[in-house]
Amino acid sequence: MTARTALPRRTDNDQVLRNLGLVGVLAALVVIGIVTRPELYSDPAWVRNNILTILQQASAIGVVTVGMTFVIIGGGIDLSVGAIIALAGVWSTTLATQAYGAAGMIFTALVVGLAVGLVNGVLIAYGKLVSFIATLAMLVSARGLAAQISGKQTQVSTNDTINSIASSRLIGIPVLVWILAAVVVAGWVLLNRTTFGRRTVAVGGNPEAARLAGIDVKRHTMLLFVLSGLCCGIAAIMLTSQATSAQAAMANLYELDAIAAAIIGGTLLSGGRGTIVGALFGVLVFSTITNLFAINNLATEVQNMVKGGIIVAAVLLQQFRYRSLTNLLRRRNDPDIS
Amino acid sequence: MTARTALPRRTDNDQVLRNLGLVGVLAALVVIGIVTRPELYSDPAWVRNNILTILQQASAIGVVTVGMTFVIIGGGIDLSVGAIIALAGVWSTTLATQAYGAAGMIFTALVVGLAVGLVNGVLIAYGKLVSFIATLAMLVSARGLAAQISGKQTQVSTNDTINSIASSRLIGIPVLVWILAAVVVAGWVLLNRTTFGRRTVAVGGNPEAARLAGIDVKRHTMLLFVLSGLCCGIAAIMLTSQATSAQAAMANLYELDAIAAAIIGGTLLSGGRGTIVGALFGVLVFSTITNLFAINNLATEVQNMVKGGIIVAAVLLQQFRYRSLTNLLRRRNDPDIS
Amino acid sequence: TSNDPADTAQVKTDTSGNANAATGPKVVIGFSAPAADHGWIAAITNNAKAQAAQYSDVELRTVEAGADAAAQRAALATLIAQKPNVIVMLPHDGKELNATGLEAMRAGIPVVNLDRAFPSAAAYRLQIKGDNYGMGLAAGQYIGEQLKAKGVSNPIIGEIPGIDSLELTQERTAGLNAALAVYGFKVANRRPAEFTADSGQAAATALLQALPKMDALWNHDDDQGIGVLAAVKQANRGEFFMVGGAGSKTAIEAITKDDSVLKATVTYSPSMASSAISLARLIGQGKGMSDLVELQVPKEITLASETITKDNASKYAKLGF
Amino acid sequence: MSKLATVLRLTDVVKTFPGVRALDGVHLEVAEGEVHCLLGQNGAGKSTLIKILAGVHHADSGELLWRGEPFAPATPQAAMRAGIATIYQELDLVDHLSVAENVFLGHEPSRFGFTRRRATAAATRRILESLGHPEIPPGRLIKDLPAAGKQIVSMARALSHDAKLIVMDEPSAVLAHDEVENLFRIIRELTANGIAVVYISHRLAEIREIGDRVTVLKDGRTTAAGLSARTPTRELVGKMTGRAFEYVFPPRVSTDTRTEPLLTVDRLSRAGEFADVSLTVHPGEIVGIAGLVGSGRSELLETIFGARRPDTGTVTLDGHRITGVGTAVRHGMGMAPEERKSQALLLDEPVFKNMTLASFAAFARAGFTAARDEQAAARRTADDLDLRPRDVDRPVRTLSGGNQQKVVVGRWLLGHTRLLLLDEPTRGVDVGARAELYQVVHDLAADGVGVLLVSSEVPEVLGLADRVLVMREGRLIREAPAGDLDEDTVLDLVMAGSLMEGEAA
Ligand SMILES: Nc1ncnc2c1ncn2[C@@H]1O[C@H](COP(=O)(O)OP(=O)(O)OP(=O)(O)O)[C@@H](O)[C@H]1O
Ligand SMILES: Nc1ncnc2c1ncn2[C@@H]1O[C@H](COP(=O)(O)OP(=O)(O)OP(=O)(O)O)[C@@H](O)[C@H]1O
Ligand SMILES: [Mg+2]
Ligand SMILES: [Mg+2]
Repeated sequence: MTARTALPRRTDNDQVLRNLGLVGVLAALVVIGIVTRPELYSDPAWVRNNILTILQQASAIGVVTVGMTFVIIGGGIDLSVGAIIALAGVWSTTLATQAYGAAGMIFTALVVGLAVGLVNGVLIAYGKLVSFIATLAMLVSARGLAAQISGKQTQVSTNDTINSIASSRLIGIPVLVWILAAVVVAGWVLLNRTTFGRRTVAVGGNPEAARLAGIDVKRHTMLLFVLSGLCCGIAAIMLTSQATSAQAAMANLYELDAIAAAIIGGTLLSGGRGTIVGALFGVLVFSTITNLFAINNLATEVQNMVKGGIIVAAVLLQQFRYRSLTNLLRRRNDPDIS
Repeated sequence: MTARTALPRRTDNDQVLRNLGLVGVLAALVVIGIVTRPELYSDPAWVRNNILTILQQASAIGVVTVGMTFVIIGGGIDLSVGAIIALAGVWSTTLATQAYGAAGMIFTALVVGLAVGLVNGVLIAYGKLVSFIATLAMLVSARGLAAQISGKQTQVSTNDTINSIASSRLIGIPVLVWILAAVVVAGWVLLNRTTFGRRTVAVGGNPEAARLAGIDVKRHTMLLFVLSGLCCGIAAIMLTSQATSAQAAMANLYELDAIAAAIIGGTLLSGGRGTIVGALFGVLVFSTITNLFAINNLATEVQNMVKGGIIVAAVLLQQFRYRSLTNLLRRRNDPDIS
Repeated sequence: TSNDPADTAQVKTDTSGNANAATGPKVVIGFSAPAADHGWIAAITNNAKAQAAQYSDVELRTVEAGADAAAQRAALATLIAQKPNVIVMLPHDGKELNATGLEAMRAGIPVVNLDRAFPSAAAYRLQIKGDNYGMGLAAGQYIGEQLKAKGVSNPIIGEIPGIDSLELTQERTAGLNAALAVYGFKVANRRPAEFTADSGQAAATALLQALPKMDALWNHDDDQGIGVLAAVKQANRGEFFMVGGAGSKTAIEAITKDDSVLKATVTYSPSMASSAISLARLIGQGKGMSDLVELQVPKEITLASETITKDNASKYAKLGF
Repeated sequence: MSKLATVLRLTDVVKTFPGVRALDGVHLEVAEGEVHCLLGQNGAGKSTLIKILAGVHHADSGELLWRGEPFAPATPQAAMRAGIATIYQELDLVDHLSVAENVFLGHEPSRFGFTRRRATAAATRRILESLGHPEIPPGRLIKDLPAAGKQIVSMARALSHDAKLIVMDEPSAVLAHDEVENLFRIIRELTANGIAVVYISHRLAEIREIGDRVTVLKDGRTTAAGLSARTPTRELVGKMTGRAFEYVFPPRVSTDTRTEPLLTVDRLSRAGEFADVSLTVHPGEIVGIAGLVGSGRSELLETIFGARRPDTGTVTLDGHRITGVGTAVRHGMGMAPEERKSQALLLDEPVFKNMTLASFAAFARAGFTAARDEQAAARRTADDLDLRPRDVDRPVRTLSGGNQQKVVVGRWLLGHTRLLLLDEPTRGVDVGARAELYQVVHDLAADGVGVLLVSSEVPEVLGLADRVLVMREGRLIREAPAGDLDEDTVLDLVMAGSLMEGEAA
């Protein structure tokens, strides 16, 4: 009667099934690619290169999504990620900063990201602002400040080290993809293997319970936004390197993409549940869709119409698999509306 | 110990205080206007005109915000409002539609709004999609379809009746402001005096409790999105009339403005609580800020930096008043983080 | 701007007596422009397609470039992988796509940059630019002349730019300010819009409210100008004159009819896309421009911004988009 | 007992909430190693008092001495550090964390911030074993546990601290008979080790059995401190209510079961929950279902109500097939669900709107709500149920647990309910209100309303119902008139099986 498992395996079956669903969606997208452009897919070199391109294009937004996932699991939302990237990018590419070389630029981007995240966190945790409003205000302000700093000019990075990040490879894999991998692994460990991660789930899932358990909910909430800011700082460097420049309008609407990727990955918008792996899959789905459109050369308007449909289909498919599989085990009737 | 008030007052106190806070914010903005541009404010005709202008510029987004407020109170979110406006606007200004005259155009806009809202609602209520994802997908798709229909051109409205809506007045008040007033009053009555409103609060506050009390949660959720779509249809006509044209990119980022206005007005992003009057104040705050910037000729970047600050200040001020006043009555300890 | 997108493209069809017109080796031209949410960009893509259709020896492969520079980079990466003979691109932002230009050039694909310059000269083979600064200059000159002629000494001038964070907007504004400075004038209030009619209406309404009396107004973009003109009408104003930008069909019509405050517009013609395709073909075939002595197409071409008024509007009617 | 050293002394503690003086001069003395019971009606201030001890609320005035030192915990953390652990009345667990993670939330065994999962799991397993529940897997997510399992986890959490005082706010409310025995065993072990326990319950029998001394609160004031737990019931109830009565089950006039059944449940099954359940309820009849926690009674009730779709079988109310909650409510069925906070209440809405949640449409005219009528009706129901405070305009959130329960029951007294499903209706309800509630149920039955009642308190089922159904492992195993059964027989029938039975091993 008594089950004694050697390891405390958390029964996240739902989540595993959901992720399987996302893998299915990815597979479906690839199959569509193969069917529509067989001549491209028949060239293994092209395929390898295409996969790397998809991953590379997913890298910056992927890093942002990891931070966003933490914030959302913790019960908040960060609308300012795009703006933080812009501010960090612009600040690290001013002539003054560039004079300090690559290290100075990276340092600046990270510090700006951290600092803005800290302001967000303080306003939300201690100023008791709703995170939606606080980060929306930050979105507007940070982009304004970025425009001010850049004089609304696109600032070119003349630093070869920075510029070469995007074009370098390590063991055949682009450096940007390595960075993404590192952030995803770090995020996974942080969420699943540290007290910080446990507390994030508690703070988002039941803040009152977390408080009663002696967790400093405010401090933790603040830290989540700092973490998100830091991820934006990293992404700013990645994007600056890719574009060899930065401007106030860069990373436009990254907030929507990151939130969407996190949610598609199975993170609950209301907090208390989410996975890093799912978020990564969410990002990859978007990146693969874009790639599919490009190789099929769809007109933008058609692209957009189809994209909406694919998003809906992806989530439905995911849910469908999830349900039909779990239904074998149990029947439930929750309306699950949000 | 028992207080017998004639009307259901008690729980509305917080809200009234919050709204008072927003009135304070509005007053502060006006005072800043008077101080910075006394020469303009010394002309009563200009002042009267300015108030009407502010109201007029708030009218379309105000109508959208009323619908959005319902959706949010009901526990959802509608990211597709701007896209619905664009689609409805573009559809009602095609040459084919314009051939049917003003009535045909209005009818088309309303039906398109309704229909898109219905699709949203069905996907969310019966397809069990998270509203954030479903309406994000709709945002992308609807703008794509709008671009397709318009051939990416700005479509000029040649219908004088439509075009004159924006320039007409009734008893000295612009027709657009009358429309806003009508929608706000209707929204207020619907929320506070009808079973529909009661259901909305229940469905957003505790869907399971609502379901077990016999409320058809799915159907109601669907209706909320239909309502939001309808408001977008109305707003599409208003905007088309103002711009005497429509295009796929119109009403850009209205979703953010509407959500922000609703939340600043005291609507809980997680659902179950909100007010129409507060939402209206939220819209007016934004519209007044824009006006204040214009008469002071602030540069965009400064404008944005300041705007973020004002939003934060507005919410803090509101909370401060709210707290300091309620603290006289009670002390609470809830972290209230979202 | 027009309600029927059909066939408003500007193409050069008169090729008689031109040696370059003869069919040459087949040229595959890759083309990429930002997603069109605006009449001008839509016209760019339409013009490129229409011009390519004129040549039997040109195959145009367009890749749509989505909503931002990153999306365009991704699209161009797939395009480069397909190895076209020439790439014509209108980048979201020249600086942000500089790296991509370099990559293509390094891969041996000549790049024709349309409108938004790459900072690095190695990133393009040919650059065809509209003259944003010149546009502002032309608008400023027209406004200055008119006001001087009317004898207004301390004029109140308004400005409605497009998306303010774009560099091209900054150039236009710089041109306007430089031209006005010559007359000792300056801009009293500036309310940016977003290249859309509804944002134009909102910006103009705010501007009119801030300036109860105005003498002249420059609106950077004729598409958003539809909204600006609507706002002027709704505010019942007419004491000033307005200059447009880009040269859309509706604007030219309005100037011709002369029944609104719009008295002139300064061009920024999407016909540059047609030219770009023609020249890309020549580059692909290794030919030069027949009226030039040079054996190859030159490296840089800047279009002049012209001022359309009631007097010359008929000449430009065809070019409106 | 009273020879032992006093560890906690509260003098004249006052705490006000807006409009309510929740505590108005409370005295309390708890000695080392004793079980000190707190007794009081719903809303008397018991939970508020212990939340002050736990650092959740802060006293407005009064003196707290903890082991001789002045004590004013600013945060729950501070209270825990001082050695006071609390099991709250409202289970405060995180759904998407595992059992082990919940037990050690806030003080996770860790190395450099990395959780030590094996150590956490092992420690959790040890605690669960000491609680007599080795079958609860430490890795299971909380959301997948039944309510009783969650209560065990809450207890495990309190034990995971090295506490000198453990406060238990109605821990037995969701526990079945044998579970309560188990709880008492644990409490005895604790006190044997010198740990003091503050125990809150509305069940006087429990207090008799486990308590050493009793402190009684009434309207936020201590009316009796340090009484012996063997004080006669009449006296305790008198201190609590100011009246002197003990609840009794009102006499029943037997119903005529020859009438057509109101409710017919025919061979209803849901995989893994219950199977092949057939039953009837006649107008004016009270049918009780007895069974162990986890025997599937809640699911059965929810399925009858249409809130869950059955795999097979039908539910008919007065000739109408019930296909969903909508039809159920429309045809006059009502249900007070088991978990009031998550299943029944809009916490931020006023009492009257919660009461009329299922009937506001009936009050409405042409879609327009009639708030005044609703308030008036809600006020009458509040009177009937002795709701405290009697104010129907305050948010439900500010009501004590027991009074929240009354609001839920009150919901179905409004409107035209003809069959009422009650799932643990007296959980957390005090003796006075309980008697009133029983009377209400009787009155309803006398008016021809059918009642289907699920309760883990066997005496309640036997005392209230005309007919009793015994359920075990999802099946009805016995049906008999209440008069033919006694408590021991029923317990015999339901026994065998434990909390996590049926789980994959
Ligand atoms: N946060 C709050 N805001 C306002 N009033 C409150 C709050 N918490 C409790 N109260 C009020 O304080 C009084 C005491 O409530 P408390 O929860 O302590 O009662 P209790 O003795 O635990 O009752 P029960 O047996 O029903 O759990 C009640 O009148 C309740 O309405
Ligand atoms: N969310 C869930 N997921 C998985 N199993 C569940 C869930 N909820 C309940 N169960 C299982 O369903 C069965 C019936 O539980 P339920 O709580 O309805 O019984 P009950 O007789 O109503 O007991 P209680 O006295 O706790 O209300 C139990 O075996 C329980 O473990
Ligand atoms: Mg209590
Ligand atoms: Mg139960």
